[in-house]
Order: sequence, then structure tokens, then C-alpha cells
Amino acid sequence: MNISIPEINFSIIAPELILSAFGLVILLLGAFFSEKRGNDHLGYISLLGIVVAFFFTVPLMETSQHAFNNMIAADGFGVFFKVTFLIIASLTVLISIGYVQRADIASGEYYALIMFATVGMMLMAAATSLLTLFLGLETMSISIYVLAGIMRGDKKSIESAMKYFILGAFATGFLLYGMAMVYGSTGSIILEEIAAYIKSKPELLRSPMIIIGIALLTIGFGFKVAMVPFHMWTPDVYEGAPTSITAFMATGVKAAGFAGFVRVFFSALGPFQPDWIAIMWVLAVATMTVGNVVAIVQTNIKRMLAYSSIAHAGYILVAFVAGNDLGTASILFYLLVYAFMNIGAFTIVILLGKKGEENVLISDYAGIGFRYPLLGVSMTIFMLSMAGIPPLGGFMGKFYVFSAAVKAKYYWLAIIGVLNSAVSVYYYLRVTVLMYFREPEREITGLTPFSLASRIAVIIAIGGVLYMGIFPANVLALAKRSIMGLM
Amino acid sequence: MLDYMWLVPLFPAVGFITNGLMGRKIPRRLVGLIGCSAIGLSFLFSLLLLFELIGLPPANRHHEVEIFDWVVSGSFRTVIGYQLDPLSILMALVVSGVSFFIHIYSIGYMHGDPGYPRYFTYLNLFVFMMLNLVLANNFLLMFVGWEGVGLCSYLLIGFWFEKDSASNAGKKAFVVNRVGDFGFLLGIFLIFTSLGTLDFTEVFQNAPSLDASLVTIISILLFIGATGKSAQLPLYVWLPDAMEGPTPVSSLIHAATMVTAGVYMIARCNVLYSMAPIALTIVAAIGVATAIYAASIGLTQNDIKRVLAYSTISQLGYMFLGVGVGAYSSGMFHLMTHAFFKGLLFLGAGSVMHAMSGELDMRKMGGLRNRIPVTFWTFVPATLAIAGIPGFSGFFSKDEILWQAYSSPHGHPLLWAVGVIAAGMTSFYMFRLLFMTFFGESRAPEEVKKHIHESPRVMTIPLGILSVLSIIGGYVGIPHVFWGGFNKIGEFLAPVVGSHGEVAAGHAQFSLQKLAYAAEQVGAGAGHGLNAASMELILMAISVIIALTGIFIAYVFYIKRPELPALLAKKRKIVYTVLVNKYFVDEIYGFSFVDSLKGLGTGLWRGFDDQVLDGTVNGVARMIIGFGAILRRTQTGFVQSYAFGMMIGGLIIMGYYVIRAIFY
Amino acid sequence: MTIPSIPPAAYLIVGAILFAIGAIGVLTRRNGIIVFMSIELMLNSVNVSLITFSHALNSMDGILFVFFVMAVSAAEAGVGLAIFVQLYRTKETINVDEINLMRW
Amino acid sequence: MFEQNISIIFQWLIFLGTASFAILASILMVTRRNPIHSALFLIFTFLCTAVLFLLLESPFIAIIQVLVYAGAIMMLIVFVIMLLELEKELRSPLKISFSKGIGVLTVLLTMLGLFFAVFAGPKGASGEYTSEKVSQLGSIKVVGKLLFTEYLLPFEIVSILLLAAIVGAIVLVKPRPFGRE
Amino acid sequence: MNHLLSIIFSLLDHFLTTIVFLPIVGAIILLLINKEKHSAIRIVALVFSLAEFVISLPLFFLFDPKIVGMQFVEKARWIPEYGITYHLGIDGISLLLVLLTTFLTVLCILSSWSAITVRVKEYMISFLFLETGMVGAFVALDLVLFYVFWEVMLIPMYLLIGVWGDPRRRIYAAVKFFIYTMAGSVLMLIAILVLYFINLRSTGAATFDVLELYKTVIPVGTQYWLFAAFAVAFAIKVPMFPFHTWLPDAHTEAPTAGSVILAGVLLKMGTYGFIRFAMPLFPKAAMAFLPLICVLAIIGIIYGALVSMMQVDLKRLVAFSSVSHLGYVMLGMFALNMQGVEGSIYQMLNHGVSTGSLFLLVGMIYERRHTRMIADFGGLSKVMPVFAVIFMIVTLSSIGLPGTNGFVGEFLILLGAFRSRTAYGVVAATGVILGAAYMLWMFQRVMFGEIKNPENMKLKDLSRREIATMIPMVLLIFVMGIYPKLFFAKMDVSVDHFLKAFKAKYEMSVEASAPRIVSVRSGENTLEGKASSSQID
Repeated sequence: MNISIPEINFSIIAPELILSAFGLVILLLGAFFSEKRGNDHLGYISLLGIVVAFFFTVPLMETSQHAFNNMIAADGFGVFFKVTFLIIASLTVLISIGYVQRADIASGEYYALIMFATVGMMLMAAATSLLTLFLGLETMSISIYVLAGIMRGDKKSIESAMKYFILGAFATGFLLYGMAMVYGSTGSIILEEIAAYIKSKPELLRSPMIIIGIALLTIGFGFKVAMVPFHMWTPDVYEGAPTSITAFMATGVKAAGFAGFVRVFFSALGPFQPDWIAIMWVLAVATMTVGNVVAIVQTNIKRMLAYSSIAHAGYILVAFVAGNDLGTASILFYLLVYAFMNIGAFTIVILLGKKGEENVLISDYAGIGFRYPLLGVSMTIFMLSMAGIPPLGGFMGKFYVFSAAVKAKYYWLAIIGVLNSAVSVYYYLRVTVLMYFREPEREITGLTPFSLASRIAVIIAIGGVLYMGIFPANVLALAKRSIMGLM
Repeated sequence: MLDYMWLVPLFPAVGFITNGLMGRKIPRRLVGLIGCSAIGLSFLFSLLLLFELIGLPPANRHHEVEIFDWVVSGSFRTVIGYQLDPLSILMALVVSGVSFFIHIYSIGYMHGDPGYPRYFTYLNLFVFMMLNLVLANNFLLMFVGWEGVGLCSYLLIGFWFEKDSASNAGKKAFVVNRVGDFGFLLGIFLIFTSLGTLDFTEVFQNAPSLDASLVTIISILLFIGATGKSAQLPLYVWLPDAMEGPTPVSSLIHAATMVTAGVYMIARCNVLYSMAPIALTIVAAIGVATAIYAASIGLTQNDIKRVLAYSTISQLGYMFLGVGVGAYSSGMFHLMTHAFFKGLLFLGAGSVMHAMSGELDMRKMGGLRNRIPVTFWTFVPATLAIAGIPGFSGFFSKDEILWQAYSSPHGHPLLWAVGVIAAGMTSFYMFRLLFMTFFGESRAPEEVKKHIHESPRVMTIPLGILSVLSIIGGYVGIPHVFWGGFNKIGEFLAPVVGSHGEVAAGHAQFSLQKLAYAAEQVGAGAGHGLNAASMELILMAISVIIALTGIFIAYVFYIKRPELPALLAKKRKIVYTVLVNKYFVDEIYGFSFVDSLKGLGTGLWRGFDDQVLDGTVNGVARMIIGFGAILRRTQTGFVQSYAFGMMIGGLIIMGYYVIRAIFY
Repeated sequence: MTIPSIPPAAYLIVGAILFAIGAIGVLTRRNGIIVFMSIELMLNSVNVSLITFSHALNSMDGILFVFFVMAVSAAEAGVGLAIFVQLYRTKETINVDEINLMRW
Repeated sequence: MFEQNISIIFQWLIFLGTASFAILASILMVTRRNPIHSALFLIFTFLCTAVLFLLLESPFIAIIQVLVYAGAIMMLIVFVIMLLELEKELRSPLKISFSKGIGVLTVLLTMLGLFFAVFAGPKGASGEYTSEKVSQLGSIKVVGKLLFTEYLLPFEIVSILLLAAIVGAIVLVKPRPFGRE
Repeated sequence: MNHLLSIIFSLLDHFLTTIVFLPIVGAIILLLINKEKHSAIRIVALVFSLAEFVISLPLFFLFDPKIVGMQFVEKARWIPEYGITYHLGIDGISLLLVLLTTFLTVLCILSSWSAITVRVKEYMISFLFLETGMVGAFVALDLVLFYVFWEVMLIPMYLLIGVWGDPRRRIYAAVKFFIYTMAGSVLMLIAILVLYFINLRSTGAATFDVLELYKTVIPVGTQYWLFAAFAVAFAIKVPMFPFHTWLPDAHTEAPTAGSVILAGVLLKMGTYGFIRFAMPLFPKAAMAFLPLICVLAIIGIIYGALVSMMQVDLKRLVAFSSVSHLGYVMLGMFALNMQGVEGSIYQMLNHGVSTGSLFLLVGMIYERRHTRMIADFGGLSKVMPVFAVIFMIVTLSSIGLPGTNGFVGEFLILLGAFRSRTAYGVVAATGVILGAAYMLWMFQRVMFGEIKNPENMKLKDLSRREIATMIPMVLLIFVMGIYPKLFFAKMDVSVDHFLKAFKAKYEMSVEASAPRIVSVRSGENTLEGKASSSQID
């Protein structure tokens, strides 16, 4: 029998390969070095890996090529997300250095798993077949399950891991079923072929199987992006997981989820847009509203940020509903800027904690604005950016998202969205209120001196937020070019 | 030289600024000097202007100077500009002249008061504003003076601001005046919207093109302003309280000059009013009503200054009666004479207070005749003048008005009758004042008695001058029944306000008036068959007799049988209480306007603003938070409930798709 | 007459039923491990559907898919059980309805 | 003709039998209080599904099913259950609460939705691997070939995935390193 | 040397940019100063605000009053994808407001010299940031750019209220201020976007440039929605009658300078927004809403007066008086004739000056007595004569006494209103009476009468610095009252053009489609008034 090897193009998966390789190396090194003295160098090694991967990613930007029997592609969409993931990963590593030994975490495995999770995300973004998408998602999820529970002996950490695991697996079941039904009603797992087949057979638009399949896929992806009503894991898991991992989840997992979501729904199931618009409209509104409204009454800043991340998912869903090219581009833009501001905020949360007391209650922030001025200013910037105050990135993100909705004439959606962001101002401001307007009831002292890495992380985050707020043109243009191949 | 007329108001302005900026640093004499000399200069200058004006033929006794554009917006343009004509120069002379004497008087009167510099600053400012009012060549600048004098009266009434009564009175004066100004402002608006200009000359030229009803409205609105400024019904209430101010102020502002601004304004707008007979009638009616009303209150007051205040109100009523029957020059004439004798009366009262160490209650006076003779002997002619005794200035002007009220086409016997009765009252209460103050036994407490002394020269000299004026001041307007008449002032003002004849001819068209006129021509009784001249003489006689009767009653009551008033008060208790309490008007106003507005304000603030509006705002916030507090309860923390939630969501989505798939 | 062979729908329905039972297990059982087993059952039921599809559509994709799904579920089993063991060590229970340290 | 019918009848019998057994066993798995029993019933369910796979002419998957699921995974599970002695579960009754009832109802409704979806059967494009072709090539051969040609990338990914899982499992359960108590 | 000159010249053709961003430069320099060196910080801040003012003065003189349209225009691409530009420029309307801003900022910094003793550095920094935001909002001609500056203003103001405000309710006030304003403006953002896409579809030109958008005719039905969105945002800022409740809190709790800037400039943002954006963009809707807005404005005039009459807290009283004054501004603006609009612009400046000074004065006695309750004062005239004089002048100007600035504005506004709709003018004029009532009553209670409270006995009169702060205000009050032509000359052409363009576009959109909500009669009436005025003009 003849064996025809399909074209193998390593340059396309070079970033993934590099990251995995570095993951292995870190694993080995981690095994050899004892964890007595903090293994910062492991962190720096993984940074190095990310940087290398970055240099292999950028060249792919202009190309639009498929390989491995159309299982994976290197198109602008995927590459933009890959860059986003690399930024997220690098920031996460930066803020983990120092935090790792404070939280008594096995650093070798920690960094390695971050690498693997990033690989999974990148695969999700680049996947052009249901199978690779599924595997990428699982690679990411499994690593994250572990990372969430990696703080040994910490009740909350392991509990969050358990919750995330059970619900994640549960959601995976639905996702898988959905994929199966799509496969069953189209006979292929390659997105392009699916799209072609749907176009060729219009009566398929009425076939119950594929429609239910879409419903099930919505559940699966909705879980990953923390869409109401599949959001309930978010606050608990974010609260329990190590803060650095929370940041990683809130940005990376969400972004990856949206990458898969958009990729499947727009490039494969595009013709079904009329079917999902209405339901997604409702879900978007619910997501925004629930996220914001519940965030208002939170007392723990990690939970508060968790709910706010739900709300941000809602804003992105607005663009998803809009469905035009502008909307898709704005999703990319928003996710990137959200990565900057959210990780930035979590960095501050980390910096304010110390071994034994993590100071994650919002009331702990009373009066730090003037005791740690730079810290306070940074936190303020991130909060205001999330609230969508110009000239910060968050504003531009919202601006593009809502303009997409307006362009698609979803005026009410846009109005609900902006009103929501007005509501959100309340709890973002509360942080600044405490930092600047209140005198602390107890002094926060003996903070571990802020490590260089975390300083760099904050600076990068602020830089990103400001750059994307004041000169958003380039990034948006990039995003617009990235989605050319998709639509 | 007419081009430099702006110097007239300039001098007081300079005085105001210098005293205002460094009044407290320079010695007091200098302050007084600056104050007086500023006014004196403008007085002299206006005299010069007068002569130059008289030099001109009557027809072109009119000159305007525009200094600079003031408010210019689109079609709207007003300038800071002055105009000089007989009317304004007359006012300018009265104002600067009387105020000059009062300034001098004040040097003595205010001597020793800590606020001395402030006082002169305010006084100069007042003169400046008043001159603006009378010299303005457009309504807006006139309004500036109009409100400016109001401000000064506010400042001067409340001069002794530690006294709550004083500051209250000041505030009351300002606010009540504002009510009038509200009408004045609307009048200005209407003039501009209908004529597109506020310049006097243009307005009066184009006015005939307007239809009568519009002019009537304008005139009435302007008159509302006048009722405020000149203390006519129903806005007179501030003037009696204004007596809280220093007495020279009462004399200058609240007797001689400011309060007459309304009269001047109507005379100035005579063109408009002559076009609007209804408005004229209203003016006349209000005037005469005020005259008798205030006089009736004056009968029973015991505060010397308040008596004078009410007499001022009623005299102003006369002036309005005069202008209201179209006899503008008579109104102005009475304005002038009144300025003399009423100013004098107040200064005299001030001198009395000075002697009685600040006592105001006439019941604690008496017998001052020989203790302060100068004051007394200057006081008498003024009293005679206001009582309308022939030979004194008041007689000429008042009887001119009464005659016009009777004879003018806008007049009516009724107006005349009421006016005459009011005159009787006037003579009664004025002599009551005279008797209670200067005659009989002194009722003052001993230690006051000891200190009674005549005022210094600087005070008595102005008294003398003014008394002379209040005697001879009337001879510029002798009615033509005597020696063919010598009505200089009428002639002088004629180019502006027109002589009465023209008025009659020009505006006899108003039917009702004409009817009255005709009726009065053929009317039976005394008037029948007599010619106008003898008619005038008869009326004059009647009024003089009534005036004398008033004096006689006063004599009986307060010299011969001092117990009578008490008995009468008992007999006519109700009438007496009503009069003593000034018809309870202050109470009524206080209840119906002040309290109700305050109540409304409180209600709106506490009730509406805090509860409704703010309540809504905070309510929304609280609602959202409560909503969140409920929603967070769904986060039980149990993984299975989360899974359950996912199932529900999934079911909903699937259900939506199933239904959609089935029905579409 | 020929008896019709078994229609794919039959297998799919079996798969659906198994899926539902698995879901019920997830929702109702307290023991975390049994919950996890129910999830495994759900995945397996999906496998049934996948195989049915690939058999009915004459394509190997489904079979390969199932192959990978099995690998994935194996991996999940490993991680999941590790989590439960750790959970038991720290909390002395794996009953999911006794674990709500974090809520609201 | 006749023997074909016979075979079909047998297929039907086997299918119905295994299907009903699978469902029954799974129901028992969900309802037994003793985790061990549930585990055993789950194994039984997996075996039944393996039979279904055979009926669907994919022996390879059937074998893997038996080996991986019924063998490896379930052994692991049973082992863990033994490891953590869970007699608490035995003493405490199954909590049948109202909410759980609602949950069951929801699931059943969802199931109806799934029925609605699958009732019409697959509509997809038919591929080239007809059962004849597969049987003549040999199912395992085909799978193997595909695995290393078209499915090379997923295969590699799975390796990473498994690695991550192993590392994760280890890092989660490994005792805290020396001197860090 | 040459180099320096060349820099200066290059600055000259980026005049507005310099003016907008100079304060930020100052803020950055402040960042470098040690926070303990209070005096140094104060001086630097003062120097920069002064420099800003001095630099902005040439605008006034170089501005050519005869040119229609924008001057000192700067235009640069910012976000090409959307056609968002960095477009600055001023006309006669914004010119004066910019000057007001730079002028008031100097006084504010001067007035906080001794009032602010803690966290001086942060205070000054946020003040300079605030100035940038305000100036930027006035000169921005691109809707997005405007929105950015508009929102940027919120943050420093929020901090000013929240950090240096009155300890009792500052947080409530700050948060209320921020969220209230934000909630209003987000709707405007949506409206901006809708406008953009409508323009994009009709003309195919992607632009947020307001000068371009003026030209597009919007279907009437849409206009109503868009105008409503803009109007709510601006009306909250003004604040118009039902939306004013944030104002008393913000004013009362803010530090003196904060209140001054808030009253003096921030409130003008709302009115400026109406005249620059809401009305010219949607004339048809503006006409339709005109009766509503006028009525609300009049209610505001009277309501504000009545409520402030009963206030017991000086700052609250002044705050409510602002509601009343801004009611005049709105009324005049919607009179839509020369007098009304010019009067209302002038009244913006007046309100900035007089109410600003009132807050300064209240702040001065607050510094001395640490209370704002009217009841705690009384008889201050005796111990603080200079203060009394200045306070009296300012009070009179806010009453609108002829000869002061207040009169000119109020008079023109009322005249304009009277011309456009007699009833409006008449009812609004009653506010004049109430205004006198509450201001004089307040003055009496604070300054007159016996000194009852012994604490007031030993009050010191104004210091040299305080007098120096007030002198410019007093001078301005008189200059603006006696020679207003100085300022009107600058705005005449712009306002005239505004009205003409408004009318032209109104008629365009009239034939575009028949009005639904609009009460035709009222609409025509105003146009009649305007027509007559324009043929007089």
C-alpha cells in the first residue's frame, strides 16, 4: 500500500515546537535544581523561550498557508492571537518570578506547564480542524487544571482546581458532542471543507443535527470564555488559583476560547449567523450585566476582577454579535488590550501580598495610594482603563467594539453595553476610592521588595495600555489585516 | 460747552472713587471736602449748562453726547450717552443742588460716625447714579441709573448694618424696587421689540407708528417700575422702613430726589403716555389713591420721620396725579418744590433728633420752639409750604396740579375732590407734627432735656437756604389767574412735555375723557356759566379753606384740648387701629409673599430635591446593588449547582434552536 | 422481504441516552470520583456517536477522532484523580457538596 | 437472501441486548451508593459499548476501548477509590433534593433535544473508506497509516498533552519537597 | 539662541497644541520635585499656570474677529482607519472660554496656596492635568478627540473632590459626580458613532470632524434620538433642572479651587457642547426639543433661586444659584437670536467670574472659620471691611446689577428670550427678583447685624495674596460690565455664522422630511423671531 506523506511545514508550527522544547528543558532543569533557593532562572529561561518563539511567530504574519492536511494554518488571525498569547505568557512569567517561591510552588513544573498551556492556546488559535482545535483546547485545559491547584496544601487552590476540572470536563463533553454532530452532518472535521459542504447543500441550514451541534459548541466555548450562564466557575476558580495563574487564565484562556469560538463560528459555520445572532444577543447582554452587577458587591479583589472579566467577555460578545469584519477585528484588539490591563491589575494584587497574607480584600487597599505612589498610580491606570476612560486602551477597545455594534445597527446592544460600562465605573472607582480617599485601618507592612521582573511587567502593561489608548491606529490596522483570511 | 455735559455725572464719580479707595486713609475733613466739592462742582457746571441752554431758542434746546458704545449685539445697540434738554437740566439742577446742601448738612450730622468715609462714598455714588438716570439719552442707561440709585438707597438705608432693622429695611427696599424694575425691564424689552431701538429721540419719533394698545402696555409696564421706585401703591411699603437710614439720606434719597425718578420717567416718556390715555388714567388714579391713602396713615403716626415718610408718599401721589392728567410740567413743578420743602422738613427733623439725642417719638417732644429756634423757624415755612398756604411754594405747585386734575381733558372732578381732601389731611398732620414737636410742654425725660441744643452752623445754614427756596421756589410757576400768570417753568419745559393746551388739543380723542370733559363743561352747580379763570379761583379758594381747616383742627387737638385725640381714638377704635397699623399691609405682604415663598423654597429643597430627584438617583444605584446582592446568591460555591446552571443554559439555547428549527 | 439493517439513528439515540445518564450522574452524585466517572461516560457516549457517523459516512475521521478522545480522557483521568487525591489530603473529603470554601 | 436476513436479525438482537445492558448498567452506575459498584457497572457499560463498536465494524476501536477504558482508566479509578477509603459515602444516603430532581428533568429535556437532533441520522458527505475497502485493507492498517500521515500533527500534539498530564499528575500528588514544611 | 528662536516659532504654528499640553509638561516637571518641598511645588505650578495664561493671551489679540470659521487650526491624522483626526481650532465662541479657563486656573492655584497643605504635589499635578483636559475640550474639533478630553477632565476633578474635599461626604460627592457625568456621556459616545456611520453611508467619507459632519443632513427621526443623547450628556454637565443633583454635593464637598473650576469652567462644557455640537448638528431636533429645553431652563432659573434662598450652607447656596444662572444661559442659547446667543455666551463668562469669585470668597472665610454654615457668621462687615467690599461687589454682579458684567448677560438673554417667545422672557425675568432676594438675604445674614459669635470677633481681614487673587476678578467684573464690546467684538461674527448656518441647515432638513414630534407653530415662531432679527441684524 502506498503511503502518501502530506506536506510537512515545520515553520508553521515552529513557535509551538520551540515552546514545547523549552518546556521540556525547564522540566529537566527544574528536576535537577533544588527548590531551596528560588528558581528564578527557570523563569528567565522560559522568557527566553517565549522571545525566541516570538521571533519565529512574527514572520508568519503576512503568510497565509495551511499544512498537515489542513489541520493547522498560519494565517493572520492565528498569528495575531499567537502574539497575544506570547505577550500574555511572558507577562505571566514575569509576574510569577518571585511569586513562585512566596507561594511555595514547584517552579520547574510550573513554568513548564505554562509553556504547554501556551502551546495549547496557540494550537487553538491556529487550528483549522475540529480535531486540532479540540486537542489544543485540552492541552491548555489540562495544564491549567494543574496550575490552578499547584499551590500545595492550599485549600482554596485545590478546591478551585477541582471545580475547574469537573466543570471543564463536563463542558468538554458538550463541546465534543457538538463537534461530533457537526462532523456527522457534514462528514468532515476540516473547517474549510465543512464550510464548503454547507454552502453546497443549502438544505443543511435546516438540519436539526447541525443546529443542535452549534448549540452544544456554544456551550463548550461559552464555558471557556466565561459566558453567562456558563460563567459560574470563574469567580471561584480565579479566587482560589495562584494569582499569577488567575491572570493567565483571565486573559489567555479567554482569548484562546474566543479564538476557537470565532474561528469555528465564522469561518466554518458562517452561514448560520442568522440562527445564532438572537441567542448570542441575549447572552451578550446577560454576560455584561451579570458580570458588572455582581462585581459591584464583591469584597475580594480577585473575585471582583473575575466578575469584571465576565463583563469584559460580554463586551467582546457584543462585537461577536455584530459579526462584521470590524467586530472581529475589534475582538482581537480588545483581547490584546484586555490582556495588558488585566495582567497589570493582577500584578498589583500580587505585589500587595506577602507570604501568609495575600491582602486580597479590597478593604486592604485603603490608603496605599499615597504610601506606594507608583503602585497606586499603576492600579488606577489599570482600573480606569478597564472602566473605559480615555485616553487608555480600555476605552479604545470599547470604542471599537461598540462602533462595530453600531455599524451593524445593533443600537440597543450598544446602548446596553455603554450603560453597563457606566455601571462598571462604580466598582473600578471603588478601588481608587480606597487607595486615595480612605485612611487604612491597618498598616500593610513588610511587603517583599518589588522584584525587577514584576516592575518590568507593570511597565510593559502600562505601556501597552497607554500605547493602545493613544496610538491605537497601528494595532487596529494589524487586527483588520489579520482577519482578512477569516471572513 | 454742552459737549462736556458728561462732566456733570463725572465729578461725583471721581468723588466716589477717591473716597471709596482711600477714604479710610485720609483725614475726615478731606473726605467731607471731596464729597461736597464733587457735588458742588457738578451743581455749578449744571448751572452753567442751564444758562447756555436758556441762551438757545426753545426749539433746539436739545443736545446729545454719545461717549462710547456700550452693549452692542446684532441689531441691538445702546450707548453710554447723555442728553440735555429743559427736563433733564431741571432734574440735574434739583438733584445736584439739593444734594449739595444735604452733603454740607451731613458733614455736621454724620460727624463722629465711624462710617463717615463710607457714607460720603455712598452719597457720591448715589448722586452719580441719579445724574445718570436723569441725563441718560436712552432707556438702558436710564435703567442703569434707575437700579444704581436703588443700590445706593439699599446701601444707605442699611448704613448702620449692625442694626437688623436697618439691614432688613435695606433689603426690603432693594427687593421691592426689583419688583418694580421687573416691569420696567419688560417695558424696555417691549419697546425694543416693537421699535428696534432704545434711544429716547428715536423711540419718541417712531412711537406714533405703534398702535395704541401696544403703547398702553408699554406705558403701564414702565409705570410699574415707577410705582416701585416712587413708592406708589401697591409697592410703597419700603419707603416708611427706609427711615432706618441716616436722616440726611432720608431727606436726599427718600424725599427730594430718588423717589421722584418715577415722575421724571413719566414726564420723559410723555409722548408714550399721551398716546395711551388708559395708562394715563391709571397713573392718575394710582397717584391720587396713594395721596389720600398715605395721608390717612400719616394722621396717626407718632414717629416724626415716619410721618414725613408717609407725607412724602402722598406728595408723590400728587405728582403722579399731575402727570397722570397730562400736566407733566405741573408734576415736575411740584417735584421741584417738594424737593425743597420736604428736603428741608427732613433736615429739620434731623436737627430735632440731633437736639433730642436721637429721639424720634413726637410724644416725647414738645416745647422745642425756643430751645432750637433756628430749626423751628426754618421748619415753619416748610410746613406752610406743604400745607399749601398761599404764598409758599407748595401752594403754587399743588394747586396747579389740582386745577389740572379738574380741568385737563384727562382729568375728572372726582380726582380733584380726593386730592383736595388729601390736602386737608396733609395740613392736619403736618401741623400736628409741628405742634407736638415745637409747642406745648416738653415731654422729654430730664437727662434728654439737659442736652437739648441747637445744631451747628454747618447744619443750620443749609436749613436756612432751603427754607428760602421753599418759600420763593414757587414763584417760577405762578398760575395765570394771578397777574396774568408767570409760569416760567411751564414754558421752560414746554418743548419737552408740551404745554397743557396742546396736551388737551392733541389728546382729547379718548371718548370717556371727552365725555367727562363735556359733562363738566355743561355740568350744573358752581361751575355753571363761569369761565375757566374764575372756576380756577373758586377751586383754589376751596382747597385753601380746607387746608386752613386742617390746621385749625390740629390746633384744637394738640394745643387747645390735647385730650381730644385720645377720646376720638376710643370713639372710632377700629378706624384708629387700622390707621395706626398702616392698614396691616406689611403683615399681609409678609404673609402672602415672603412666608409663602420661603415655604415653597424649603418644600422644593427638602421635599422635591432631596427626596424625589436625589432619591431617584440614589435609588437607581441602590437598586443595582441590591440586584447584585441577589444575583451573587446564585454562586453557592457547590460545583454541582454550577453544572446545573450550565445545563439550564444549555437547555435554553437548545430549546431556542429546536423551536426555531421547528417553526421556521 | 428483507429486514432493514440497524439504522445509524439507533446507535445515536443510544449515545444520547448514555450522554444524558452521564449528565444526570454529574448533577446528582456527591462523590467526586463518581461524578468524574459520569463524565467519562459522557465522553464515551460521544465516542459511540462518532463511530456511528464515521461508519455511516464511510470516513475514517470519526474513528481517528475517537482514538484521540480516548487519549484525552486518559489524560484527564490522570490529572483528575491526582486532583481528587490532593483534595482528599487537604480536606479529608471528596464530596463535592461539602466543598464550598469560595462562594458568592 | 435468507442468511443475510438471519445475520441482520442477529445484529438486531445483539444491538438491542448490548444497548439495553449498557443503558441499564450506566443507570446502576449512577445510582449505586458504593463507588466500587459504580465503577464496576461503568466497566460493564464500557464493555457493552465496545460490542457496539464491533457492530459498527470498527474492531480496532473496540479493542482500544477495552484496553484503555475498561482496562487502564477504570483500574486507575478503582485503585484511587480503594486508596481513599470512602466509607463516609456509604453511610450517608444519596441526597435526593428538589434541585437534583429539577436537574434530572433538565437533563431529560436536553436528551429530547438530542433525540430531535440525531433522529434524522447523519447527512454528511460520504467518504471513500467504505466498509468493504476498510475490511480488505484491514482496519488497523488504515488507522495506522492515517495516524502517521494525515493525522501526524494531532498525534504529536497528543504527546505534549499526555506529557503535560503526567507532569501535572506528579506535581499535584508528589509530597512537599524536603525542608519546606 | 537661534535654536531657541526657531523652537519658539515652531511653537507658534502649533499654538493650540502648546496651550493644550503645556500644563502636562508642568505636571511632569512637578513629578520630579521632592514632595516635601511644598513651596517649590506651589511656585512651579503657579509659574506654569501663569505661563499658560500669558501664552493664551496672544490668542485674544491675534484672533481676527472678521474671519468666519475656525482659526489657529491644526489638523493631523490620528486614527486613519476611522478618519479620526487631531483637529484643533477656535472661533469667537471657544476663544473666550479658553481664556476664561487659563485665567481661572491661575487664580485657583493662587487661592490654594495656603488652603492646601497636604499632598500639595499631587494636588497641583491633578490641577494641571485638569487644565489640559478643559482647554483641550474647548479647542477640539474632532468628536472623538472632544470626547477624550471630555472624559479626561473627570479624573482629576474626581481626585480633587475626593482627596482634598471636605472629609464628611467627599467620597459620596466624588463618586456621584463621576458616575453621573459618565453615565450621561456614554450615550453621547453611541450617538457619535451613529452619526459617524450615517455620514459614512451617505457621503462615504469616514470622519469624526465636526466641521465635516455639520454638512451632512440627518433624517429627522434619527436626529431626535441623536440630539437626545447629546442633550442628556450636556444637560447633566450644565446642569439643567432635573439633572442637577450632583452639583450641590460636588460643589459643597470640593476644595475651594475645585469648586471655582467646577463652576467656572466645567459647567460651561455642557453649554458649550450644546452650541458647538448638539444644536448645529441636529437643528431639526433642536427645534423640536426647543420648547422642552426652554421650559426646563426657566424652571431651573426659578427653582434654583427658590431652593438656594433657603440654603443654610454657603457653598450649597452658591451651587444652587449656579443652577439658576445656567438656566439663563440655556434659555438665551435657545432663543436663537443674536441677543440671546451672545448673551448666553457672555453669561458663561460672567458666571465663571462672579460665581468663581463667590467660591473664592467663601473659601477665604472657610479657611478662617472652618465652617460654611451661614448661621455661624453675621456682622463680618465690621471686622473684615475689605472682604465686605469685594464680597458686595461680587454679590451685586451675580445679582446682575447694571454696571457689572452680570447685567449685560442677563439683559441680553432675557431680551433674546423675550423676542423669540414673549412668555419665556416674562417668566424668566421674575428670576431677577428672586435672585436679588436670595443673594441679598445671604449677604445680610453673613455680613450684617451684630457679631453674635465671639469667634468672628478676631477674624483677620484679607491678606495681600488674597486681595491679589480677588483684584483681577473685581476689575473684570467692571470691565465686562462697562465695556462689553471688547468681548462681543470677538464673537459677533462667529455667533452670526452659527445662527445663519443653523437656520440654513434647519430648512434643509425641513424639506428632508416632515417633522413628527415637532410642534410646528413654536418652531416657526422662533424662526420668525430669528428671521426678523437677522433682517435687522
